[in-house]
Amino acid sequence: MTALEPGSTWVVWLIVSPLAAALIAFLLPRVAAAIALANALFMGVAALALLDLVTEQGPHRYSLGGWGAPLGIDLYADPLSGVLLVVAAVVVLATLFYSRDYLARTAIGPLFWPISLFLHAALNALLLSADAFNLYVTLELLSLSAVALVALADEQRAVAAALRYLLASIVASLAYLLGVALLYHTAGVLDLAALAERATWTPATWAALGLMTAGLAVKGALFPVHFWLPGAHSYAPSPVSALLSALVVKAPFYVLLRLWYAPFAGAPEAVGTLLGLLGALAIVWGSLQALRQARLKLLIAYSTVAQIGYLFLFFPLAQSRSALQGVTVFILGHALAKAAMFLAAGNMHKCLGHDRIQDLHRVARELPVTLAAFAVGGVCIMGLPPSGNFIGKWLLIEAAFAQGEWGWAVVVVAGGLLSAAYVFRVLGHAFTVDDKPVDASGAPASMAWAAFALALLALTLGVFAAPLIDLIGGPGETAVAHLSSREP
Amino acid sequence: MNAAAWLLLLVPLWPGLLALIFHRRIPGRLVTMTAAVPAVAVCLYPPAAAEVVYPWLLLGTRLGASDADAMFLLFTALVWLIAAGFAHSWIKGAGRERFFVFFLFAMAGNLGALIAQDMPAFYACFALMSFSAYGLIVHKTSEKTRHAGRVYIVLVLIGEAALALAMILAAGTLGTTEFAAVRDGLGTSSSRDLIIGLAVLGFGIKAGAPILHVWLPLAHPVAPAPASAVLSGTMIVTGLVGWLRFLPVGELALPGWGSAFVIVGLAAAFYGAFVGLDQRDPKVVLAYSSVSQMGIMTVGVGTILLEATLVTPVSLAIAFFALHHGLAKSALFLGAGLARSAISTDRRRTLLIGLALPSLALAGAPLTSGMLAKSALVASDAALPDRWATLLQVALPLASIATALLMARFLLLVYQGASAAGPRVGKAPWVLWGLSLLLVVVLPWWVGPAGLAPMTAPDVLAGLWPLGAALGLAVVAVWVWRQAGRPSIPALPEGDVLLPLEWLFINTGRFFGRSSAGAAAFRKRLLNGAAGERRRAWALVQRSGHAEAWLTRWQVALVLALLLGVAIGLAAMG
Amino acid sequence: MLYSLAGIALFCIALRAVILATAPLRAILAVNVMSSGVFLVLVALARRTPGLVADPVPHAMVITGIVVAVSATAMAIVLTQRLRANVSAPTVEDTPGAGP
Amino acid sequence: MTWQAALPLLVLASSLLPGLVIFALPERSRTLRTALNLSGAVVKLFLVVWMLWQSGQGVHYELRAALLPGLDLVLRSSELGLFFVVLSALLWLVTTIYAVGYLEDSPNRSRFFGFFSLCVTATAGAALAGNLITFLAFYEMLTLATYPLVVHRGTAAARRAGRMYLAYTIGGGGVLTLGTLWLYSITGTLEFVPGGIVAPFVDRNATALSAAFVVLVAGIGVKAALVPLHSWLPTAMVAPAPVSALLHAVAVVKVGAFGLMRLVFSTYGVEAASGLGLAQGLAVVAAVTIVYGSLRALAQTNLKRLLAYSTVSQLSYIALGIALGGAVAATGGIVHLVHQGLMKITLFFAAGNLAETLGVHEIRDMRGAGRRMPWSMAAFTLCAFGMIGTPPMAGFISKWYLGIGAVDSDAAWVVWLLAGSSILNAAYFLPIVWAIWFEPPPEQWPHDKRSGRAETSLMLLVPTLFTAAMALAVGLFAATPYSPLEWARLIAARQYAP
Repeated sequence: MTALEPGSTWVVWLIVSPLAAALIAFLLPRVAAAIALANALFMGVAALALLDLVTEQGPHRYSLGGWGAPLGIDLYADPLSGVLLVVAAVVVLATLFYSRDYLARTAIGPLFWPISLFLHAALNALLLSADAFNLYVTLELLSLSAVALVALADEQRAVAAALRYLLASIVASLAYLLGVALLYHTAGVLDLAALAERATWTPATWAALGLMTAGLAVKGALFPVHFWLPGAHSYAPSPVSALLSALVVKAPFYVLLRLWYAPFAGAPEAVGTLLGLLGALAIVWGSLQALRQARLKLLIAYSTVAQIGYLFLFFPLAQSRSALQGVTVFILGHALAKAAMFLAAGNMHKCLGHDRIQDLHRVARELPVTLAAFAVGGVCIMGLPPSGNFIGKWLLIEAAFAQGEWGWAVVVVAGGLLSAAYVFRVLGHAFTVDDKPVDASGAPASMAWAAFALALLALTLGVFAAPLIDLIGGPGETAVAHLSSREP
Repeated sequence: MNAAAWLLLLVPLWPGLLALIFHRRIPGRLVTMTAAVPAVAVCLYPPAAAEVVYPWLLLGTRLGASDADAMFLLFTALVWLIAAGFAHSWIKGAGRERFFVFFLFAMAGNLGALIAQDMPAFYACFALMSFSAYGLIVHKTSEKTRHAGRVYIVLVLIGEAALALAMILAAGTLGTTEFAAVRDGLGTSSSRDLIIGLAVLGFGIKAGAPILHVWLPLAHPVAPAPASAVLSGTMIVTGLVGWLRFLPVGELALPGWGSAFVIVGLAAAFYGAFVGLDQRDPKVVLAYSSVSQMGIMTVGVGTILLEATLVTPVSLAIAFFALHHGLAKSALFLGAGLARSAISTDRRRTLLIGLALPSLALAGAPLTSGMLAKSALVASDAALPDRWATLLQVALPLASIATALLMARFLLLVYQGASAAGPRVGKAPWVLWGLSLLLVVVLPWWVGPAGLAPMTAPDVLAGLWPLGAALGLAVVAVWVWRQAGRPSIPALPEGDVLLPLEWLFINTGRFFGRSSAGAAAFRKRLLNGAAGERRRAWALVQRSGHAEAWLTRWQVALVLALLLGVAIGLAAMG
Repeated sequence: MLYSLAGIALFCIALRAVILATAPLRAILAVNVMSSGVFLVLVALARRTPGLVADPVPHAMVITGIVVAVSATAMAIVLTQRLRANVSAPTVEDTPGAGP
Repeated sequence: MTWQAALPLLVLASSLLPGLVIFALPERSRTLRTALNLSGAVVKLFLVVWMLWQSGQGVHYELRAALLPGLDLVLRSSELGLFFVVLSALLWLVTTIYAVGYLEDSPNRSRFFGFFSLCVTATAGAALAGNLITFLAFYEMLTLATYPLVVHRGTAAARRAGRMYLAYTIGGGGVLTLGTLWLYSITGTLEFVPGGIVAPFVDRNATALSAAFVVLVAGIGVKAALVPLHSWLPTAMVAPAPVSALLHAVAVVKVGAFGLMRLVFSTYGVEAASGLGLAQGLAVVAAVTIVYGSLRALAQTNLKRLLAYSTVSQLSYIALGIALGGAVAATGGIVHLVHQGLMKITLFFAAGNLAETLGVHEIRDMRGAGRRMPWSMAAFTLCAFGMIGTPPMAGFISKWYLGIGAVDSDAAWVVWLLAGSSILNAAYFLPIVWAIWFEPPPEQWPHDKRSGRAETSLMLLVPTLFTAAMALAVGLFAATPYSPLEWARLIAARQYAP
């Protein structure tokens, strides 16, 4: 385990490189953008290389400095984390590329670059963490950098939203940490793999499950504790919104997913059902709220609330192998599509000086690529083929049918219809005729195309999904096998 | 394809092509008259192969004109030919081009139907003829015309639907589209009577069978003279041809249907004459006469249905009767049209003498085509069961009397109605009318059915007595009328039973209109309701903002988080 | 065990305070008390193993946790201050529904 | 992979690529756009015909791309699919020419033609789809590509229509997805196979299969405009005439009808569908739609609305033909796909000519239009009679086969239905025809745009006359080899082969 296997340095690079880049960007603001972009490119390469590695050789474990558990820090990579690392790199790359022009005439540039790099580092570290406590630390670092980014917006509301986000996040982290303490109390280990072996189903574990789930639900903005999300995501600068909605909110879910396969594998069905119900409610409630928003970015933020609901449908369906595959593809699809939508919204905001949906006239004419990005992203959110979201939903529904619980299938489809309602509410306004001129010069082509590229990736994800799904089959299979062996 | 095949194809194609080519500007009279030439040619030089199959046309078309069909085709073509020339100078003013387009299309349909030996082709031509004829009827725009057109088109539609049903049912149950095969197999079809009933209805409308005849007396007076000539002379005969094609004539005896045909035919013969007598417009009288004459031909069809072995002679007799009637009736209509133009007294005399010829023919006067036709029809009656033979021997002469009276009435009305006030016409119509008279006199003797016994003196006498009887009756009637102080007799409305029928139709329409208005109102309420629901739902969504605001309050949210943790913990207990 | 329970009690009391807090500063303070409760639990757990040597893992966790908590607190205070620069009495509420 | 093997993909690309390029074109580059449009359409037609010819030679095209474990995206050349794709390629070419003429001076043409091309791509994809999930993908793509065309005018009415269109079609798509998955969970495959895939499961899963069928029909029925899922179609008539042509004849409703065929023929199989009583149910729904559509058409005063309701009614002939469960009736249904398309596209073209040239939209304004625009109105009249079912127009052939097929399948009630429907068709078409030819024209047309010697622009007139002539020709020469009828007969025979 401790030996440095060939090629495993990618794991380290994935964390060290953005940290180093952040430091340089902080010290040398003039080259910050270039450094950040270079790093993002490198991250993409590294993530792909790692993905290739774990695909070839199976899950990969690496002990930092050779200390090893329990005191040392172990890193762990399997196809699931590999895929998420890749998509994180892609989204960050596009977003940073977009930001170059977005931030051109603002004062927030010098801070934006190092913090976003730091955020990337935290995210990568989280995806590679192998134990429950490191997950806590990385989660917290991720939240802190996210809050800092939100607060960059030079607006009172954004600061207020950031503060709220921060406080909620700290409380949630503490609940999670208490849960970790309880887990450690029962099992005496923190490593996830070891926890999976040793966890016993005692009251302390129940409490840990309650505490950790509640904490992660708050951080992951699961209905009904999504209270911080709409403000934070909508008042943040648009590239930040994109990063937050696409990547950051997925992290708590990822943690919960990992825990679900390790210490909480024996959780009774009721827990899964409860989480699934909340997910279903999130889908409906989030979509309805999105439908009634007057501002575009808020609409997209509430759409995130709804889409997060889909992730939690995983829990009642976890028995089926396709549920994990589905939820993974869904995360990818949503990350790409939602980033595209936020970036497009940022573009419109920049050109029109507002993002009131009612007054989006002529966007279709003056910002065609931007609107196309938004529309294609929206189509993916609706879950139409061949988007990744479609594949994700398909697999989820398949799991539902396989388990004979078609109610979840209906929720999935109904959620798609509701999302169509709010997406087309925007598009409908964009197609109206109006003679007010729009100054499209505020949005250079690079921005529009960055959004469009993401949207296109999201749309065509379904076509590339098949090999991805097979990848996820690997660890998912073992995990599911593991899970079922524990069934009473 | 050989020459014969092309020639047959040209019969309907040529008029159609002319219509298409000259839809903007009508060509010269002779070119117009060539429209019917291919049809005449087919009759004069019968193609070597009686029938030609065109597998690529429609659903596989079979054309041909043998025996009786050739006779139908011949007079139809001639009547159209004369009417075309007549119309060329008769139709003037706005809509002239339109009239000729419809005229030529109707001609194409009519001629095509006569040579079509399979159902789709026949139906296509029949429909083309029926719909195009509408354009002939409503040529003059007036409220009366529109009414006549409406009645006509409604009946046409009902007829077309009935025919389509009959043909589809026949083709479906028998698996063929050819008339010959349908006639063969119809007896075995599971829905034989339904099919026959539908065919009777569908063709009956065209043939002016009683109750279905109501369009005739409306359409004829309003249509221009040449249009009336072809409508009454040839188009209504297509219905008869349809029966002969479709019904299992000669294949099996259908006593029920046969009796019905005979009875209905006789009824039409007398009813038409009776109602016609009490009309004021000569063209209406002629229309009723057509109803009456078609009744006699219907009797002929009934005879074949009663006694299948009679098929060959009787269908020839019917064809000959149709020929005689077509030529005579078209001459009468053209003449009646001329009577309305500005004419001098000399011309009026010529006209009346000329009109007397076909009138006599229709009444079956000796040495006329009518005499020939009637005796041909009666010749086979002996082969019928006794009571039918007896009935016909009594009834047909009586029908001749009625016809004679009707013709007398017609001549009287023409005489009274002619004036010098009408529009001027040139020479050509008179020439063509003369030609049609010539045909009435000559043609029947030329093509008369073979084997017809040469006319003997007793025959001539036998032909005379109905005329005499009619004359006597007329004299008696006039005497009685004078004795009674010349009371004015209320005229029967044109289209007689149409009035109650229309009343029924309109009220049914009103009823459905009311119910559809009710349905529309209901639908509207439903839609409004749905719109209301949508508004309410939308308001609810908007109001959910309050709930959302509550949910996102710091304290509420944290309490919810707490509850969530507790709930998960409790659920974890299992 | 006693310490653990005390830690948990501290956590709960502070949670109540966080929930009821309207002023950011109060919430920040309460959160810090909360974290102290968690750390107390962790430290107490270090005694879990029999023998004199305490388990080093919880200690490591506590130290890391304190670092994280301090930085979070610092950030919270900065944000509060930025808010205070414009608003006389900032709260933890915001109203996302009303847009500019 | 040789280019030969990639032919199905090329067929899609021949409209997709021009469409994408057109999006990027500036509004003023009219010539280039038109050239791209037309060359795309011509190339597509050529490719499709080439593929048809090659298939006749026994070449089988199949392209697969893995989508999900055990589930591929498949493009395949099948008889039914080729039948449909040839139709849509041909009509696309015609409609493109028409649209170029129609949108002469209107704004946003690049956007319009871009989506126009996407629409046809989706249609071709749906036609060539080799399994239900591929079909579903293109079905959804079609929905999305059509929406911008429906709201093209950007007016409030257009947006309302667009909303309604989406509400129905997206909902239908969702339901279809659900049904597809349900079916998949039962059968484990979604391939389109002659004879269907459900036969082995009929005994064990009869109820679930029936329920899934209902769900699937509800999903496809939206585009096929089955009552009560039809309301979007009359509302969508606010779109420009070429879009209506596209909706009613080339793409949208056709994909719905085609989907029903795929469902009955290739997924459930005729035997299973009849055995479970599903086809009969579909027949009843189709019958109700036929009557209801005609009745509603009677009440309309706007020409395009009337035509839309007529489509609702006519389209269900296709469903009826499929559902009757006999080869002859199926022939009628399949061939009506082409026949209805030709006739309805002509009617909409003619209506568009009226609207574009004279500003006439309402039926009451059509009086005397025959004098002003004889050719367009002749085309209209011809196809109106075709809709009624008068020979030798295309509509007669369809009805004839449907009727005979119904008798064949012991469903004589259908013959009565056909007759009644014809009478209703006549009741709403003949008054219009009468007004066109027999009423005097008004002093002043609402918005007369007289140009040149022809009654209207040749770009508008020629497509109208071409489709009208086609509608006549396919009826008149129905029995000729390679006619749509013969082709439909072949396809139907395959479906019913023992």
